[in-house]
Amino acid sequence: MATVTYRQALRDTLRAEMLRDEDVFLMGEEIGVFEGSYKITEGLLKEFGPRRVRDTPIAEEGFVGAAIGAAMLGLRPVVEIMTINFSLLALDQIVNHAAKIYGMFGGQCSVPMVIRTPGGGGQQLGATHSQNVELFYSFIPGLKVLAPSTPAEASAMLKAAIRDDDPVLFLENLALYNTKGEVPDDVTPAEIGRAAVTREGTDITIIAYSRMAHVAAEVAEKLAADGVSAEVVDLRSLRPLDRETVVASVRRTGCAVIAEDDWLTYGIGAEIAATIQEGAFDWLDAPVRRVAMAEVPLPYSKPLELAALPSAESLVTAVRDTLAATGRR
Amino acid sequence: MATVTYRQALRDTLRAEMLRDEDVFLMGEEIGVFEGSYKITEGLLKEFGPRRVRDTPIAEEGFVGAAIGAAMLGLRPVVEIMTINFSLLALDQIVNHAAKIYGMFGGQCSVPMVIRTPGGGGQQLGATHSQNVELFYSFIPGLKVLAPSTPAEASAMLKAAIRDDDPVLFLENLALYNTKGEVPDDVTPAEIGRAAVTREGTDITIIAYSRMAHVAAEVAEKLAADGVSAEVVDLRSLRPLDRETVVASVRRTGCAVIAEDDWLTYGIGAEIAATIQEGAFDWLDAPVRRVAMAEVPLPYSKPLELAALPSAESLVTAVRDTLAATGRR
Amino acid sequence: MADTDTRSPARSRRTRRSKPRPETLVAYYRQMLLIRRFEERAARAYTEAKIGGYCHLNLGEEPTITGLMAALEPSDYLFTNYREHGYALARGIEARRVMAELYGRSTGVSKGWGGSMHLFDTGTRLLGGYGIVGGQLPLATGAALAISYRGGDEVVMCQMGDGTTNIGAFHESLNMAALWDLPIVYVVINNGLGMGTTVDQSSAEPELYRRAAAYRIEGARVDGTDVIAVREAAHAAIERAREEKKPFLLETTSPRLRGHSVVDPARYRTAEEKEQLKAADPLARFALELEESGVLDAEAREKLDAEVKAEVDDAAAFADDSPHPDVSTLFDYTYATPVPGESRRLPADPVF
Amino acid sequence: MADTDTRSPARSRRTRRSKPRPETLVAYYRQMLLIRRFEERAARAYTEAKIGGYCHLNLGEEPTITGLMAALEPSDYLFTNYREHGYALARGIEARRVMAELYGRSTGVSKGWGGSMHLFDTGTRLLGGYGIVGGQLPLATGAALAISYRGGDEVVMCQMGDGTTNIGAFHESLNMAALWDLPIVYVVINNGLGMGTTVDQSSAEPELYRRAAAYRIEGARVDGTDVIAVREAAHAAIERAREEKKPFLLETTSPRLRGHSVVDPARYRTAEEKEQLKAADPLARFALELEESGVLDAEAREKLDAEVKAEVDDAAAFADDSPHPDVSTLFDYTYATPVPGESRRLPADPVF
Ligand SMILES: Cc1ncc(C[n+]2csc(CCOP(=O)(O)OP(=O)(O)O)c2C)c(N)n1
Ligand SMILES: Cc1ncc(C[n+]2csc(CCOP(=O)(O)OP(=O)(O)O)c2C)c(N)n1
Ligand SMILES: [Mg+2]
Ligand SMILES: [Mg+2]
Repeated sequence: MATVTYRQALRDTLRAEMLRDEDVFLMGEEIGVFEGSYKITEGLLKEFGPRRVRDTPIAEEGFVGAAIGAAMLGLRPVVEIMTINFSLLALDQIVNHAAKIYGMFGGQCSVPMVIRTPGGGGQQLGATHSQNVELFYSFIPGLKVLAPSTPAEASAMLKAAIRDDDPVLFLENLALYNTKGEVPDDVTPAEIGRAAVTREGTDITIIAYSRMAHVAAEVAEKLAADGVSAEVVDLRSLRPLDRETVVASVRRTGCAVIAEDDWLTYGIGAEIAATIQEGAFDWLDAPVRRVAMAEVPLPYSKPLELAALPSAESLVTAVRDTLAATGRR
Repeated sequence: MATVTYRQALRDTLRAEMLRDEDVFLMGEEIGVFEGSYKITEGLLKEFGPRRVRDTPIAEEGFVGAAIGAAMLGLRPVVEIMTINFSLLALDQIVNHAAKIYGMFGGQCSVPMVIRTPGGGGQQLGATHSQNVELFYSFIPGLKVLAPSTPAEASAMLKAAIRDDDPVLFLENLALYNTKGEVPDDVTPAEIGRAAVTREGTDITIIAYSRMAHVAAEVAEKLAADGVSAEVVDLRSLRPLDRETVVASVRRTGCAVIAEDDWLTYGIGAEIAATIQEGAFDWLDAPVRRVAMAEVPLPYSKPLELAALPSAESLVTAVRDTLAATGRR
Repeated sequence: MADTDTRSPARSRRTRRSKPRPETLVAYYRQMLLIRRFEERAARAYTEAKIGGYCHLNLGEEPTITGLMAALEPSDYLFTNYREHGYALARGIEARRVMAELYGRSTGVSKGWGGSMHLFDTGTRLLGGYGIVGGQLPLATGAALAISYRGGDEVVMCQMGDGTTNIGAFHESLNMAALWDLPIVYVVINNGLGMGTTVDQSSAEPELYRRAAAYRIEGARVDGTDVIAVREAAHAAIERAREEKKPFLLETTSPRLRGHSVVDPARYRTAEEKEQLKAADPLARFALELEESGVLDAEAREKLDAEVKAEVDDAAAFADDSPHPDVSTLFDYTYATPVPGESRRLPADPVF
Repeated sequence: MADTDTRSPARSRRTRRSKPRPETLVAYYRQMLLIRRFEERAARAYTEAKIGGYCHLNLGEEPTITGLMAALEPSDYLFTNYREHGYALARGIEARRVMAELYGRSTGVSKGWGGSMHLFDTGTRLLGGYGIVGGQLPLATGAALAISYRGGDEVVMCQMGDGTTNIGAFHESLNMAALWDLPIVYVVINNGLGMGTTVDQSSAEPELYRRAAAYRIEGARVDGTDVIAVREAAHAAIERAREEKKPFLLETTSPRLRGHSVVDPARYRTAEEKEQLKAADPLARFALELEESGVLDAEAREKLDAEVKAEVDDAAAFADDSPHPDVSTLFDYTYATPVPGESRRLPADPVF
């Protein structure tokens, strides 16, 4: 058991999987010589050489598609897309090819690949570099979408993703790379498709994933000091979605708030709210609320950006409003 | 007032707008010499010439981006993307450019363009050619997304879209092109962002758009024969979303079913259900149900395709289940 | 057999040593005829609503297909676009299984899941027909990368249409293949049109093979109506890719004898153009050549035709008699590794 | 002034008639110096956390920028990538407004909404810096299409980096520009690197201007450290685009004196490489040339430097004193035509 950053957990896991399986290799822009835009692949080119750590031209559609093709022949490419914003250029390859090949050809050929990519606003990167579009992938049958929030989960889920025979979109977050946590020495691969109750509580359920899972934990802690017992569900897998865990929690607490980093309308939280009202209708004491990004192209300006992004404060407000709406006290 | 097909209504409107405004022109694959993959632009090359009806190479990203650039200089391009499936190749230009340019540059430059494109399964076109991914656009601040279901609406909304100063994704549907309806001789441009109650009822609200709006109307008619009074809301605009009309209807009827042609999880209906539970919580007698496509890459096989697609029958089942769940009778 | 030492292998066919043997020519003719009759049968079945969706035919492309497939080894891989029935046949897949796929039956090559545009067969290494223009290029490039990664000596052939050379994936793929020395031969089937758009209208460099130069790749153009020329050009390109690990861009020219797909009446073609096309039929020309050179006389040709017709009729009957996929299999192919929580919900099913 | 009758205008600079006048050279030097000092100031402000996000500098690119902008008419349009501070300055936008944008203030060229990567100014027709690699190419091509549609005689210049020539949008854009005879000059700033990747590692044809041939476009390469050479090459390309309505691909070569962005220490460069870079500083070289040729002596140069430094300090002070955009404006720029039902919800606001 060691305490490492999320970044380090990813790097160690990539390395371990490459050592374990010769079919695992890395592809992406600037992952070799530059050691990764966010340094996730630091040192790996030196250790494994250019055959297994392949720098690509700036050609998202091309290199993601090439990874799919390599996976069709049985290799296990792990592709890095520098940020999820650039994945839009590869969307056709991911949605129309990676996600379709297994089904469209009647199960003859699987696509065992992983696409690692960070989302995240809050870095003043402006409208085109600050989006959270995991929705695009979470919507697609044939894809799996994982969104770990801690170093231990990142490690366990990355292992599982690499060993899985389907294309996996592995969502990281710029704001999480430097966060720390304990990671067991020999991480067991996670079971894909499971949410986790990361904090138990009785008054309300807060549902979140990725960076917002941290905000949710922070808020739950703060609320506890005020005598509010919040349960936190970390979705961890956006596709498949673990509806049972979410609904079971809300059936216990009777109300819920969703905290998400993407835009509200049609965002990930919409499905969570729709699921809850269908699965816990008779248990709900108040409408499910969502805390999400203001629906604007995210401005560069710091005060504007801060106003647009969900925060612990906005989550606290929504929780308090929801508790008030239950009429319980 | 004439009775014309949805196709004809589109064509007539394009023609009228081109006659009205010299800045309006058409771009797309096969819209000229071939007269449109689905013949929407029939005769227009002959009438207006290649300057205003521009055949493009197969380069969705390039020609959609070029239309954006032309719109930045004040022209009003109307782009056809042959089917919404191919729009994934242009997604970066639409999401990262068309939708961002107005905001990212502080309101200095608008992008008055329209992207016309049909969705729709049910034609045995297989997994990559049968998708309904309007969600991708509906999620994006900066875009407007219209989805007319009748010839008259198609005409009024296309006019409005062309005259609007923002980028508009105009969703058509393969199954609607041959449907007929009355279109006034001098169509007034629609107000963008308004849903419509297309049938009044008291027992339940069915919410739908595009092709499913027809299925909803058909089902409401069938249910009326059985003494069930269903109200039908046609969303018409997916972004902005007219939450008020939806919620007002459900507040009257006390329950709702959503009928959509896309996949259920994270689909358009998720937002509608989330909206309803938030806006009509105290009025709801039963959970909001969704009828949507089975979550698979749509198979070519006819029986499999039929099983996967939502239909009048599946909608009737969901309506009856929902009414039963209200415990009203 | 290969001219692996030349820089422009595809152009070297005139220097070839030996003339093809008569049996080889007859076999090629038979293959072309099979493709021709199969496609005609498919067109008929489409109008009878036995086949749905889009259906694109290889009429006019038969010598190209036959020549290309003759040059490809069984261990090599093939990626194509949606106009690929003939490739599947020439690759050695039974006509029955190809037709059954067009009919959407569970006995089809893709179990009825793919249809006309999406033929796939692991055994013959046909790694898919693809309906998104250009979609197959990055995939094929990646398959070549996998071969290179493993140090194998297979080659990938990636077929595409002329119109496809204008899409971004073309550029990105050829660049990677050249940078990484991948064993891949890109083949552009220049049939003069992408739907109704001519090459001149869509490609600013209409001599498409020249585009290879933008990646320092060798390119060549060959007459796609000449099966031997195609075979030789392809063979040289493939063997060069195998030995030297260098990509190649081969352009073949052939007529598209009918519309873009079965339902396209090709109104954008003038009556004269349509007349000229009939005269340009490469299969008729080849039949005449074989007759004139004494390789295949009219009688033998008729016999072959009857044989091929029987094969195609049998394929259609087989397809027609085959079962549709069972609706219970609808959720079988969403994931290769199933997971908890995976949705297996039909449209009327509630979430809970 | 232009050699509009030559087929390869960019190569014809050696035949130019008159030597540039001393005041012109001094003006160019001053512009380069302004860019240099501005960028140094921006780097400092970044480390002081006055500037956020990504910040890419034009250090080493000053003569290229100055030459290009000298050739562009005020009525012409400019699209660039995210490395564009210098272009904005050389286009004539006040340093104050550029620096204020970097500081994210409402007095900035994009009102604080864009930041370093997204400078936009209607007046000078700088139609945007763009952060998505290659994103500006289709847009610029479309702007040229609009000019052509209206029969105007403006020209579009579309700047990009070397690494950008490998993305699909490059291919699709140049093809359209050539097919449609659009008045656009694509300029590739070859600074040898895309982040840490060399041109050889990313472009299979590393002589990037040669890629123009794949679209039958004229291309040329020019020494980007020679302001006059750049100006002449650009001028010829621009005027040819204007007169003949033909696109052009101009490649300029210049060093990238620092890391990819302010935060990149460029560890992938060896100590020797870094040493060599210092020697390669084109601004120092130009200063020396001007001194040696008697155009600008050390004293005058010092004076200029002081002047420029004051301008940049003033810009920084102005930026620092400027207000942040008011939070109440957050929803002002989502739509140009507002609509009912548009969301103006802050994160804590309920939907109802
Ligand atoms: C990305 C994309 N855009 C458009 C289409 C529609 N489409 C199908 S085939 C075709 C023409 C392709 O022409 P070419 O590459 O010459 O192939 P051919 O049909 O002549 O064999 C087009 C535009 C598509 N399938 N995919
Ligand atoms: C589509 C896309 N992919 C990746 C990136 C990340 N990125 C930003 S700059 C850059 C390098 C660009 O190199 P080049 O075109 O040579 O321009 P330079 O930075 O040298 O000016 C990369 C890969 C991006 N912004 N957009
Ligand atoms: Mg073609
Ligand atoms: Mg560069």
